[in-house]
Amino acid sequence: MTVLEALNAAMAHEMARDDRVVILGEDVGTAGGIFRVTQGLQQRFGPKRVIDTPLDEKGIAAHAVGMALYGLKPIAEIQFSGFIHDAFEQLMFGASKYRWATGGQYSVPMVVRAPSFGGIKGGFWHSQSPEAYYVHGGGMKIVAPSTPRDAYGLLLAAIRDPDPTLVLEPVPLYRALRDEVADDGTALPIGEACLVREGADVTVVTYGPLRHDVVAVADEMAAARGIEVEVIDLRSLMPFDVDGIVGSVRRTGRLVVVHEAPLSLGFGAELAATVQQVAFGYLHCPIERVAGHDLPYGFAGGDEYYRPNRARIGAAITRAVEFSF
Amino acid sequence: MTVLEALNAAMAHEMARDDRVVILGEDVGTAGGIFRVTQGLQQRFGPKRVIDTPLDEKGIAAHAVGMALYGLKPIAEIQFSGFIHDAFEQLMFGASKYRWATGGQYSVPMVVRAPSFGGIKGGFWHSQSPEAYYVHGGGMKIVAPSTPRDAYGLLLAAIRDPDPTLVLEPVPLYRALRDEVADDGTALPIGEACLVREGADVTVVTYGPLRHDVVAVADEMAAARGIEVEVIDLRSLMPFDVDGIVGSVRRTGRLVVVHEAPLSLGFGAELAATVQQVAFGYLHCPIERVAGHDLPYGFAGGDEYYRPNRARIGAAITRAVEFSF
Amino acid sequence: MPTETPPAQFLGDPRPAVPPPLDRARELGIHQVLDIEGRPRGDLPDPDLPPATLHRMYRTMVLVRAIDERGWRLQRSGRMEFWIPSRGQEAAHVGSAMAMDADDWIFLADREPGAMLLRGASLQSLFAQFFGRAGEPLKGRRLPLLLGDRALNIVPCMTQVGAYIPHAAGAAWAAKLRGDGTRFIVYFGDGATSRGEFHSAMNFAGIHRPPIIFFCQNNGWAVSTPTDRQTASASFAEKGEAYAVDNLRVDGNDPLAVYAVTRQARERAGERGASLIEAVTYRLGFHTSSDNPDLYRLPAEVAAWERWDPIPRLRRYLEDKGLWSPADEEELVAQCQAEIEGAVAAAEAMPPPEPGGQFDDVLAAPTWRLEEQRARLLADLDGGG
Amino acid sequence: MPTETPPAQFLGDPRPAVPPPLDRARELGIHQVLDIEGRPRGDLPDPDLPPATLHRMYRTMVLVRAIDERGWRLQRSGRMEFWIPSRGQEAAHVGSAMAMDADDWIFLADREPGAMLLRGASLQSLFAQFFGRAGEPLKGRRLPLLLGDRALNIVPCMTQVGAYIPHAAGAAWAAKLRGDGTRFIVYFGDGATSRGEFHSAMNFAGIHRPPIIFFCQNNGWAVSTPTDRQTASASFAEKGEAYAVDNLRVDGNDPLAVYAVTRQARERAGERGASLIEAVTYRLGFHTSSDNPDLYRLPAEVAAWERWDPIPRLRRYLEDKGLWSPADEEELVAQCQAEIEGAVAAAEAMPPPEPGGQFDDVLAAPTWRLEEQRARLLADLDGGG
Ligand SMILES: Cc1ncc(C[n+]2csc(CCOP(=O)(O)OP(=O)(O)O)c2C)c(N)n1
Ligand SMILES: Cc1ncc(C[n+]2csc(CCOP(=O)(O)OP(=O)(O)O)c2C)c(N)n1
Ligand SMILES: [Mg+2]
Ligand SMILES: [Mg+2]
Repeated sequence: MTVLEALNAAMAHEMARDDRVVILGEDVGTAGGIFRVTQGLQQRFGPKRVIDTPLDEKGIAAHAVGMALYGLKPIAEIQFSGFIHDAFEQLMFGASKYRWATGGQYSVPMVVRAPSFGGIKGGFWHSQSPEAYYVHGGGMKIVAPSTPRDAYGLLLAAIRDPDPTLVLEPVPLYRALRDEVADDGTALPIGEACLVREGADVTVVTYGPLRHDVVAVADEMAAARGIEVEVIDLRSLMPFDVDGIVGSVRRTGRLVVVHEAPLSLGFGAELAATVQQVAFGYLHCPIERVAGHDLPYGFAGGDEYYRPNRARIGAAITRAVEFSF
Repeated sequence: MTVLEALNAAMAHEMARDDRVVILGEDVGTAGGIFRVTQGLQQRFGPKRVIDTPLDEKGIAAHAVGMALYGLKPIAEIQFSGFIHDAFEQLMFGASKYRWATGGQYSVPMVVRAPSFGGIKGGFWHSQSPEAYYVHGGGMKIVAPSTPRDAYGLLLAAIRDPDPTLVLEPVPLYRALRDEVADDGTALPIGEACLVREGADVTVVTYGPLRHDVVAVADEMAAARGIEVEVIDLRSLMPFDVDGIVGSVRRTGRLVVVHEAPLSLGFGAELAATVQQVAFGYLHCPIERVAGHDLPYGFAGGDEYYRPNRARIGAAITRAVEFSF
Repeated sequence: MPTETPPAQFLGDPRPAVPPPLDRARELGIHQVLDIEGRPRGDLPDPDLPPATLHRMYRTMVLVRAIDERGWRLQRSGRMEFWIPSRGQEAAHVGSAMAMDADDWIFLADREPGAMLLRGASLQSLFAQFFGRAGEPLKGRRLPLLLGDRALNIVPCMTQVGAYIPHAAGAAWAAKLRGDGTRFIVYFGDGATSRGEFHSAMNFAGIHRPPIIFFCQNNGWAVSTPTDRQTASASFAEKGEAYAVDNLRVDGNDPLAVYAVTRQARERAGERGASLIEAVTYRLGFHTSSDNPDLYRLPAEVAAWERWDPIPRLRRYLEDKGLWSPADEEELVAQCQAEIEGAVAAAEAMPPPEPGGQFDDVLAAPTWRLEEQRARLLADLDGGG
Repeated sequence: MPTETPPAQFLGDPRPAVPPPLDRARELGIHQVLDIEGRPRGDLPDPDLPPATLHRMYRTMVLVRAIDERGWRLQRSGRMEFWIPSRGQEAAHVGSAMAMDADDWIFLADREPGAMLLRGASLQSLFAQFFGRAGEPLKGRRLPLLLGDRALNIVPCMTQVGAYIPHAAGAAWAAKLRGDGTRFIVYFGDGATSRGEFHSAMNFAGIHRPPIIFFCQNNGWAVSTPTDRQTASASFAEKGEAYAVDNLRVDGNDPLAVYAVTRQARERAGERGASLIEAVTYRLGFHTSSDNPDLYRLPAEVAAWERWDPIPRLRRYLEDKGLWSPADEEELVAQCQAEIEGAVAAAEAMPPPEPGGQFDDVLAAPTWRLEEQRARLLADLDGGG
């Protein structure tokens, strides 16, 4: 399956199993979504389960909150994560706060699917990585699968989760990869990172489509220079797998974080702040962050020069392994 | 002057000097704002310069963007920073992006005044610290004054700044402090921290009303235990005074960051990530973060147990100075 | 049409008193059962409610008023942090909440304590909420008057004015998709109609027809902002037209009219879907305990509205029907006082929330980080300082 | 009223063809100058524009069509990343943009390249924008067709549909507060009316009356979503009533009607403030180059709308007036082709943006962090692995 097929299969599986699951969003029904992730689902489950909405992201999120309060398990599609911001208050200060604000009485088991990340020459609004905005306030889980298998397992987990979950889908990988995925309804636990590649010299933590670039750089460095890079794909950002990361850093003594979102207060900031504390005595060098810049992702050139490219990833790894006081 | 009087004086000064400055927001006119920060300004400058708006934070922000595009210098008041989230997209992906997205042709010289921080038993929505959400995407400046003098100088600077600026006003200090403030139109440069207290043993970086709690703890620790704490009030969060902080940490070798916003991806994460890199060899202990928790600021008990209290600040400083491998 | 800007001489002064629209109810299309004296002479027929129902309505309104007065004094004397008055709006929310069935869902704003009472909330649990006690349904986490209780199918609002309107509509839509007969009502103010969520909820509702009543209490003000600075449309009800949502205006100080139109909207909700009801009422009290209404409105305006006070109006109706006497009134007042005093004492004595409890209910199961934060807080409070 | 849900047999199939509302223009209150044949037989009087104006209008529409066809082919052949067709909507935007004065401000959506042409933008600068070249006014930072230029008082949209509507209204309000005579027009689609910012802008505009025209191009679809899934109201224009904003519907494929009503709204803007104009038109092309309209609409629907194609309609009007001949047409087409080919060649040869340039214009002066990021990027690209 491709990532796209895996996402579609996960929804179909859960909709068949649990009639509380509904999908809503712009163009998700008749057209099956602009990327076709929901293709065929309205035909199969009917227009009461797969609902085309007005062009109103805030309204989509807010109505999904209400559906979830009543006991449904809505999956809200935001057409591109660049358009999720209108729903920011609804998600971070609505969906994510009901359980706490009602003393645990009401919950909001909704999923937000947000096609994310760059690499499709889509310019700023079609290439965003909004995860950091949804970590800070609490009350929401966040996953970012970057293989078909992870996409299947994590979307299933998100749908079954009793709390609101944001799923950042890797747009540039939708049709780019194929995995064997057993469509057997097995969810992946949220919060577990994936050790993609072992290596003793330096740990690189990443997530989203860049995982594949990081692995390519790691292979290249091993071949060309004998540097062994351990690559961890976080997969879940909230909560994140602190033990997995810290364990690796304690072995390698070096950490590079790679993501597409802007540097300042990007997810790498939290990782660096956490790891420098928990693994203080183990670090042989400062934690390096390779990230998008603190500016928008440009149309012409953004895929090459905004998004961390292999040159930048390689340079940071080199800085880490060659560091000396 | 109190903080409140200083903010009022800064606006009055600049409105008299520059007729492009206008104020808009809920209840800012006739009533002078629910905190009375804009008291008397509508009487003095008329209803075309101080405008009561509908109850619509997104609308307030969005209209201010348009006013600024045309060449005015709007000051938009958000009644409490807990209600700024509806304007998130407008501020972070509208106001903050126009200059870049138009190749530098259009700019948005607007100010958003957001009464912020806890300490007034106001519960979650009246006690928020939204700064982190506005750092990540870029294109916006952020200041957080916590004395009358800083309030005057930084609000003036914000109004004069050619880019959008978010002013986090310290609600619990509005009437709690008095400074001599010369109402002479002198702005404070955005981006300069304030060295509040010198000390050789540990650096504590903070901002907002907690600055005063940190100083109290520092004085106490000096008196009781001879520990000399250097206290830096950031005042500007975007950009922040990296040289001032790093210089201090290089001297003390220890850093504690204190803020009210939630820990995860709070501003302390960026400070820790930056400092561990720039001052790697100088750190004698991990950087400590004392912050709000990753949950809402509660009504009953929030001021004592959500907001970092002196016990928690003191404990973190102690951990830093007593750290050993 | 609003005037473009207020005349200069009133800048910073209270607005000249605006007469209650209820004085011209018929002309303005504001439906009524009762006239100002409580006589059933309005355009709507008397719904002829059974005496027990009328008594329940009246007693609840009187109890709400008594709670409001007691709470205000507790706040003023420093025993309570905050207060949100409901004075003057008793008919609007009691009349409408009574028109809903017992299992229907209610989404509250913050001036509708009567809805909780009608569903059987105890006075002690209300005051425990006002005092922020750990033992109230919301665990002391919300400001006084932001009420709700899952056991009563009442959802507390999320403080951002209007932001929860589509939550109610989404829940109603869900019930419809499930084929349930549950109906919904959501309360909000005139100010809330300016927010985008009002637009979202109305727009979706026109298309998808959830069984919900959008109940707008137009009480003349949003803090210091009068309705003609909130919108230029002649009424809030007519905004429904932009979405093909049924709508009407009702005298919000006429509990029988409110009851009748709400009941009718409820009954049609299965077939017609949503309705927008604008209840024209007035906030006789302060916006909140932090407000100073003298800055923006004149006593004469409030006085004109006192004439329309819903409580004496309904009392006179009951008296005219021979359903109420001065002795009943005396007994009711005494009973309210006694019950309230008992509740205040019991609630005030309840313990406040524990510091560690705040970490509960962030998620169904706490993350490692929340557990770490809880442990750190408790350790620091223990040894710190 | 929309049907509650589409009949089951059409699930996932294209919607049955809906006839153009223009077929019933008079009944639906859609104003026209021209009938379907281009004869001035509508309810509005012929504005009797001078020949030069009419020629400018027609030439611009033809040039827009030619640009659209060329751009589409460039995208399909892989030379351009993306395309947003304007086919079918030439009259709506050219007619309205021409009705504005030269210094008026225009806020664009993404199907109005004619507005740029009317203000004198060169074809080369347009194609440079489509190719994302550094030398175009927006420095290659925006997707093709997200056009704007400060020198022309044209503001490019912010990609989030509808989010910029209140920016335009705020700018207009500012001009009014300053006492300037500048007028404003903002373009958006039917889908954009669902967003909260439409509500915000209309609500503020009803009260504060900025001199602006809210120009809604109702082209029948928002990607795959038809208008009756966008709102239940019978028209988009009538939404203005909820805010006391003047409004009307016009035949968006009738450039003379569009011109006339826009001009009138512009002339009244000083006194009456905002107007909402719904131009009823149709997107004949794909939503964008990434779209597949076969999934959701039938060729018969498009064919019915081709009958209302604004270009032959205006041409017939001109011919009837003796202002246009087949020879003129031939010459114009040839001229458009030649100019476009020259512009394509010149624009394609322009250099793309430099990596370091992206750090400019984030703020008026870059912060230390941006300078650090720029330096790091350039160093890594230089020496990197
Ligand atoms: C989004 C938001 N903005 C501002 C506030 C502060 N505030 C609380 S109540 C209120 C006025 C509400 O007016 P209305 O909707 O008419 O309700 P009323 O208070 O009159 O019952 C305001 C501005 C808020 N709670 N939420
Ligand atoms: C806020 C937002 N949501 C979704 C999108 C993706 N999108 C781009 S155009 C469009 C449809 C717009 O419809 P309409 O407003 O009718 O304009 P049209 O494309 O028909 O000209 C959508 C959903 C977007 N750009 N912005
Ligand atoms: Mg009100
Ligand atoms: Mg459209």
